[in-house]
Amino acid sequence: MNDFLEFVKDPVNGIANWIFGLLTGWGMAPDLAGGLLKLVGAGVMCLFGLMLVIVLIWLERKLYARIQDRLGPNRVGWWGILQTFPDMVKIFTKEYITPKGADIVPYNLAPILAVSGVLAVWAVLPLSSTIYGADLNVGVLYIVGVGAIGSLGIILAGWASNNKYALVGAFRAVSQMVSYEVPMVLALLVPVLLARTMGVNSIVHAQSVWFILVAPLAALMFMLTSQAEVGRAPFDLLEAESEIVAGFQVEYSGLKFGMFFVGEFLHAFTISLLTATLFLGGWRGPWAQEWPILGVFYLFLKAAAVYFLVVLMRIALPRFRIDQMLNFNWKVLTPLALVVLMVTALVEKILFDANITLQSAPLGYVLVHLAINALIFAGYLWLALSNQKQREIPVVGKPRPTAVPPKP
Amino acid sequence: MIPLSWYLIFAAALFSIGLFGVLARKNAVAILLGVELMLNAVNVNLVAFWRYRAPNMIAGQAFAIMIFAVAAAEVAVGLSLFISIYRRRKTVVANEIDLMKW
Amino acid sequence: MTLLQFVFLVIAAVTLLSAALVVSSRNLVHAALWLIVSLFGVAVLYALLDAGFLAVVQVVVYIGAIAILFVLVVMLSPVAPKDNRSQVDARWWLPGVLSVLLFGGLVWMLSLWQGFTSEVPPVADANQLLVQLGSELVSPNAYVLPFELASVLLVAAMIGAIWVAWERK
Amino acid sequence: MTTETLIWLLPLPPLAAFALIVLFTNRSKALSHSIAVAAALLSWLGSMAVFIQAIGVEHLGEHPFHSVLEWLPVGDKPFEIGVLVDPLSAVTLFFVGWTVLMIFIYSVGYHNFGQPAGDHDHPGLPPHGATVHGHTVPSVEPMYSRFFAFIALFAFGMYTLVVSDNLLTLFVGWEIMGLCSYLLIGFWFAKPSARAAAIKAFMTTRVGDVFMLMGVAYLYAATGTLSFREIFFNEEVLKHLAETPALGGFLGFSAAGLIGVLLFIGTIGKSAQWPLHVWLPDAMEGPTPVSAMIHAATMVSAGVYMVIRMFPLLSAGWEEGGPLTPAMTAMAFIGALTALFAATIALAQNDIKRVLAYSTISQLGYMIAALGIGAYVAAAFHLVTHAFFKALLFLGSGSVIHGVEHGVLHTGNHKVDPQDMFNMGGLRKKMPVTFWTFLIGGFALSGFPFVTAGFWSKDEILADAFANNLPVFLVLALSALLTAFYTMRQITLTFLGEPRTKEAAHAQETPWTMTLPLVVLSVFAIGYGWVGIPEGLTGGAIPNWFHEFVAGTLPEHLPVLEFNILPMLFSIVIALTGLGCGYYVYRNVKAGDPDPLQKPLGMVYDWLKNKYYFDQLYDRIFIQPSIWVSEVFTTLWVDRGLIDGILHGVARISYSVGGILRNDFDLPVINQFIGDGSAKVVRSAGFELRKVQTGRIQQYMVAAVVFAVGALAFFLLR
Repeated sequence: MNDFLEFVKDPVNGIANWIFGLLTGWGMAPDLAGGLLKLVGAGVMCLFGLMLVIVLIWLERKLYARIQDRLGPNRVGWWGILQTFPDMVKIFTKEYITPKGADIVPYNLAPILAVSGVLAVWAVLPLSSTIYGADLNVGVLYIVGVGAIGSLGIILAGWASNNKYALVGAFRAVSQMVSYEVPMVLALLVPVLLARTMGVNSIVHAQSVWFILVAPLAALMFMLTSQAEVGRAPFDLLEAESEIVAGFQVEYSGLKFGMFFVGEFLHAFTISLLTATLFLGGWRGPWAQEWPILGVFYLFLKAAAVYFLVVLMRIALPRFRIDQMLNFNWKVLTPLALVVLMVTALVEKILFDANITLQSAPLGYVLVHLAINALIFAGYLWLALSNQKQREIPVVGKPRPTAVPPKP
Repeated sequence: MIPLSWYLIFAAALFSIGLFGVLARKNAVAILLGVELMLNAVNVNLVAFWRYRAPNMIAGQAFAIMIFAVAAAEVAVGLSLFISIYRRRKTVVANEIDLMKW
Repeated sequence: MTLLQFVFLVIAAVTLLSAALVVSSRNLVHAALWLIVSLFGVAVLYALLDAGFLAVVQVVVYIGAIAILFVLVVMLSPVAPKDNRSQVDARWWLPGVLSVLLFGGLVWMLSLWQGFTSEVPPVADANQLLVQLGSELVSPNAYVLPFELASVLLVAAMIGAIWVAWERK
Repeated sequence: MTTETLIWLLPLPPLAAFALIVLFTNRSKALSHSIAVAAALLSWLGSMAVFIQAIGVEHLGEHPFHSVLEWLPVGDKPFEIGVLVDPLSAVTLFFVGWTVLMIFIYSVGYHNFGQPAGDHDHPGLPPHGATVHGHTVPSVEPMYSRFFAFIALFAFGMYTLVVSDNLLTLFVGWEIMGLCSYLLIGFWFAKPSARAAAIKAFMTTRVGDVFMLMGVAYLYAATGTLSFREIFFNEEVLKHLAETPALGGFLGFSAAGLIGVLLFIGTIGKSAQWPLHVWLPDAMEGPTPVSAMIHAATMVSAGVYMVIRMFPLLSAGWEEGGPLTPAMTAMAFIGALTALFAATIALAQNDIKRVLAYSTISQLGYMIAALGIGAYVAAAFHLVTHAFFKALLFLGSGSVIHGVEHGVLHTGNHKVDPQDMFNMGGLRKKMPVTFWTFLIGGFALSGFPFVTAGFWSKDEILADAFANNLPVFLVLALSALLTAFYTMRQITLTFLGEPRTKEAAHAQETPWTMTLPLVVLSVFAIGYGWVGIPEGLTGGAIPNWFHEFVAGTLPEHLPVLEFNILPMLFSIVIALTGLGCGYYVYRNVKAGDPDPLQKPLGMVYDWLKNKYYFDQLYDRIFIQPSIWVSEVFTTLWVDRGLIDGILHGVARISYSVGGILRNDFDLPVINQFIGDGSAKVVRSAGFELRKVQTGRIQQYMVAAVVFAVGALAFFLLR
């Protein structure tokens, strides 16, 4: 009974231990067995992530529809929950088209990179106090690093397709992703600073109070910039259908296109997970320490909440123009992120010297940080509004009626 | 376990390959790629020496980080130079950029 | 042969092979892509050497910034020729011989050193190493000056790069 | 903040004001004078605070406020500079603070702040007036800000001088003031006369300063220190100085005597004593606040202040009642002579400011003479009272001139000199405030009995002279009589009777910025005397505070003089007589009348009018010969004849030698063989070698690597 309770508390590690015991019992060397187990674990994790996408797609379509006053998928399964499966079957059976003049290896490598770059993030995400891939002590930096692989995939896709639209999409992708990486890293440094560690699990452990209360600005900026990293609306310039057809993925078909699709959805959910982990206390919750399986539940609950916001943003906001996108990054986010980081570091140091920490005096600590954040934001708004100039929009030609037949 | 010699031989090989690239490639960008390989070889050496000979002194890693910075600076300046050169002379082939001859 | 040695050999082989492709491939974009593979191999080697931070920084800086910059320049600008002409000099054998000579000389010279085959000493705590690196990089007694100089260098290089590549109308 | 810190800070606000005005606020007149006046106010506040602190300390002389800093390492010990406030500096600070502040405020009105810019005003010329609605009104000074910058620097110099604890920083302040007086006298530099006056003042004082610097250097060489405390409070040093013969007995002076005389020459220059007095009357070319600042309150006082400060050194070896030291003799002689001599000249001057200028010289002579006969406290007392009433008189005269200029602008007749007293008269009714304050100042100057400050200080000098040195007493008494006479002459001509010109009839009272300082200063011109009433007169009912306080400066306290009613009666009689005569003689001067004195004095009047022809004398003795030496002797004979001749000879010889060398050696050997030959060799070598330089970077690199591999191989295979 007791064993059963232990198993229920932490089924994942329970199964892993059971298999480990089974393998070593068959006479396998312990480290080989451990390595094998890790490989299997990674496989399961990837599979889980990919499966998750099925739900995510349904969820997003449903949300989309409801917000646009439609019903959305409602035929296959309960509330259309199985709608994704026929879609999958359809996409599996599509023809693979490889354009002439494409660079074969990068062309085929690109979708793989796009998905694997996202999945690599999962390696350091602690799903619960005991369930995680690797407790890397440079976890946050690792997340930033593998983000580069994803953008590499997009660039390769754009270039290798030998298509002008795709290339333009790739250029946009690079300028957007490389630019937004700067404020994203700066925003990520804030929780690192507060927790005094780069290990993701340690950051979760340090959040006796959710960091979104201590560093709301950093959380906000992380959410915005990671949206840009994903390349979803309002930052979907790299695939902007109305301008460059589908951007970098224009020449892909069938499952290759599906992989980009999966990568995007998974990425969106992954950043929700990351936001939840770094700013919303991760798997922390009542009894999560004793019942690790509860932690998984809490984490996904929080991530779902964030994901809802992300989807809402995608639905509600129109696309940026490219100059607006770059201006927003370099003239708004980056300076703000720098200020937030420096001020947070300063305040943290002062509070630390005054012996006010998250552990010793949580209320005062949080209030001081909140006030500072509010102050920065207010100051920034004031600056931005006072410097705002009415820019004159140059009139290039006379406005032309769109639906008037030409005069004879 | 892995002896230090493996790393050193690996670094020497990487360095030599990079050197070949620097000396033999026509395109200036490719030369820069070779330079990157050489810098990486040096970095591997630094880190290997740090780990095997003086793990308690952090100098090896610190130098490696400096080299990262230098490499980034070098690539940025180098590539912008090539772009600028291309604009004026319509080539970045190293052997054709020989204004500085007699 | 232990697992680690096996891993090392595989990674080293991949790295060297892709490095060779970097210097020999005719398509510059491919060369840049092979460079990424090679750099990734080096990052794995860093991880094997217990320098996890450097490994990640290698990925962030080299692959995330430098290599992407290469790829971008090669794709974007007309500096890379679009045809498949040979990308090495006609007299490529001379550098080749020189490189081989240099490699041989280096290995020989190193083999004369008694520390050539030294084994890896145990290290207490990898976490502690990271903390030590972090504190020494900003400690006035250690590397804060080089560190700051490096940042100044980066800024100067960035401004210089923008200035040089600026297209003046 | 400790008092010492405050003292360190005292000179700084004016300096800051100078810097600010010069660097930033030159364009804004209001800002400039605000900064300057604020700085003067700050320094005034500080001075008053220090003064109040100082009078609260018992035996301030033994325990002054003193603070030193190590400044320059000199030899084996650092040279220290510092600040010192002892009783003498305290009373000096008191009057400097007040007069400087008053003059700053006065300057605002004097330079017509608030008036429109002039029609034809030109920087470097006094403003000519502006036309508003057809009326001519005074116009604002075009270089207004510049004036305040200079005058602030000037105040900085004076404060530095007063608070410094050693001769060197004192000398620094002294020289800053010298520079500022040059700048300010020549403030209207487009006027040739102002230019000449500035140069004259600068050159003349320079003569004195050089001697003073020699004295300072000698003192430092002899004692190894310039600090006042270290020299004066050290019996041995003074004794040693008094007994050592100077320069190995040359001239028969002791070291103290020679140093004293040299320093005193500095004072002669700065305080315009005979024979270096010539610059001061000419210095009236500057704006009137400058005249008040330089020639009454601060700069000429600085000279007297310095000799009072150096009195222990000057009197080293002198016993009370004993024979005077050489320096004291010189001071007594020159002081008395100057007092009388300047007073006589003042009799025959018509320019209102010039009379005051000679009066200043005369009064300074009083102080010097008093010091010469050992009347230390009396000299200091007269210094303070004189500063107040002379500043008052100068500012008053400026106010009068301003008023008459108003009349000149009104009538438009610019031929009328607004400074000539014979063009005035009857201003009493037009300018009541100016009249009453001027009257107070004038009475203080002439020593009107009992109520004025001048009476008490002058009386103290006369009493001292009466007791110690009868000839000096007689000379000083005579000059006191003359002083009273010319003062009354001035008042009568200016204010009393009827206006002698239309301009005087249209004179106007000046604005409050000018009259307020007059009122404030006249309070001191009366009241300040009461702190030094001889105890003998009141039977000790009122203590002679000033004597007790200032006498404490010296290590040995000078005894209070036995009260003697005789000299006091004498001075009362003299003052009243002089005033009465002055009024009687000048009461009925009509427009166009000559000076009533001209007839009875005859030749002498011309002498006086022309200042004993001193300027002409100096012209003959010094200026003409130097012009001759420079133009004829040096230029024509030595330069053109001798030196040029030698040079031409040398040139001819070198030319011919050069020709031989060139034709027979340089061209064939060096040029053709060595020069061209080596060039040919290098050229052909370079022609062959340049093929190596391909401009291809990879070839260079290959070469470098070949060399590196070769070196590696060399070291490995060796």
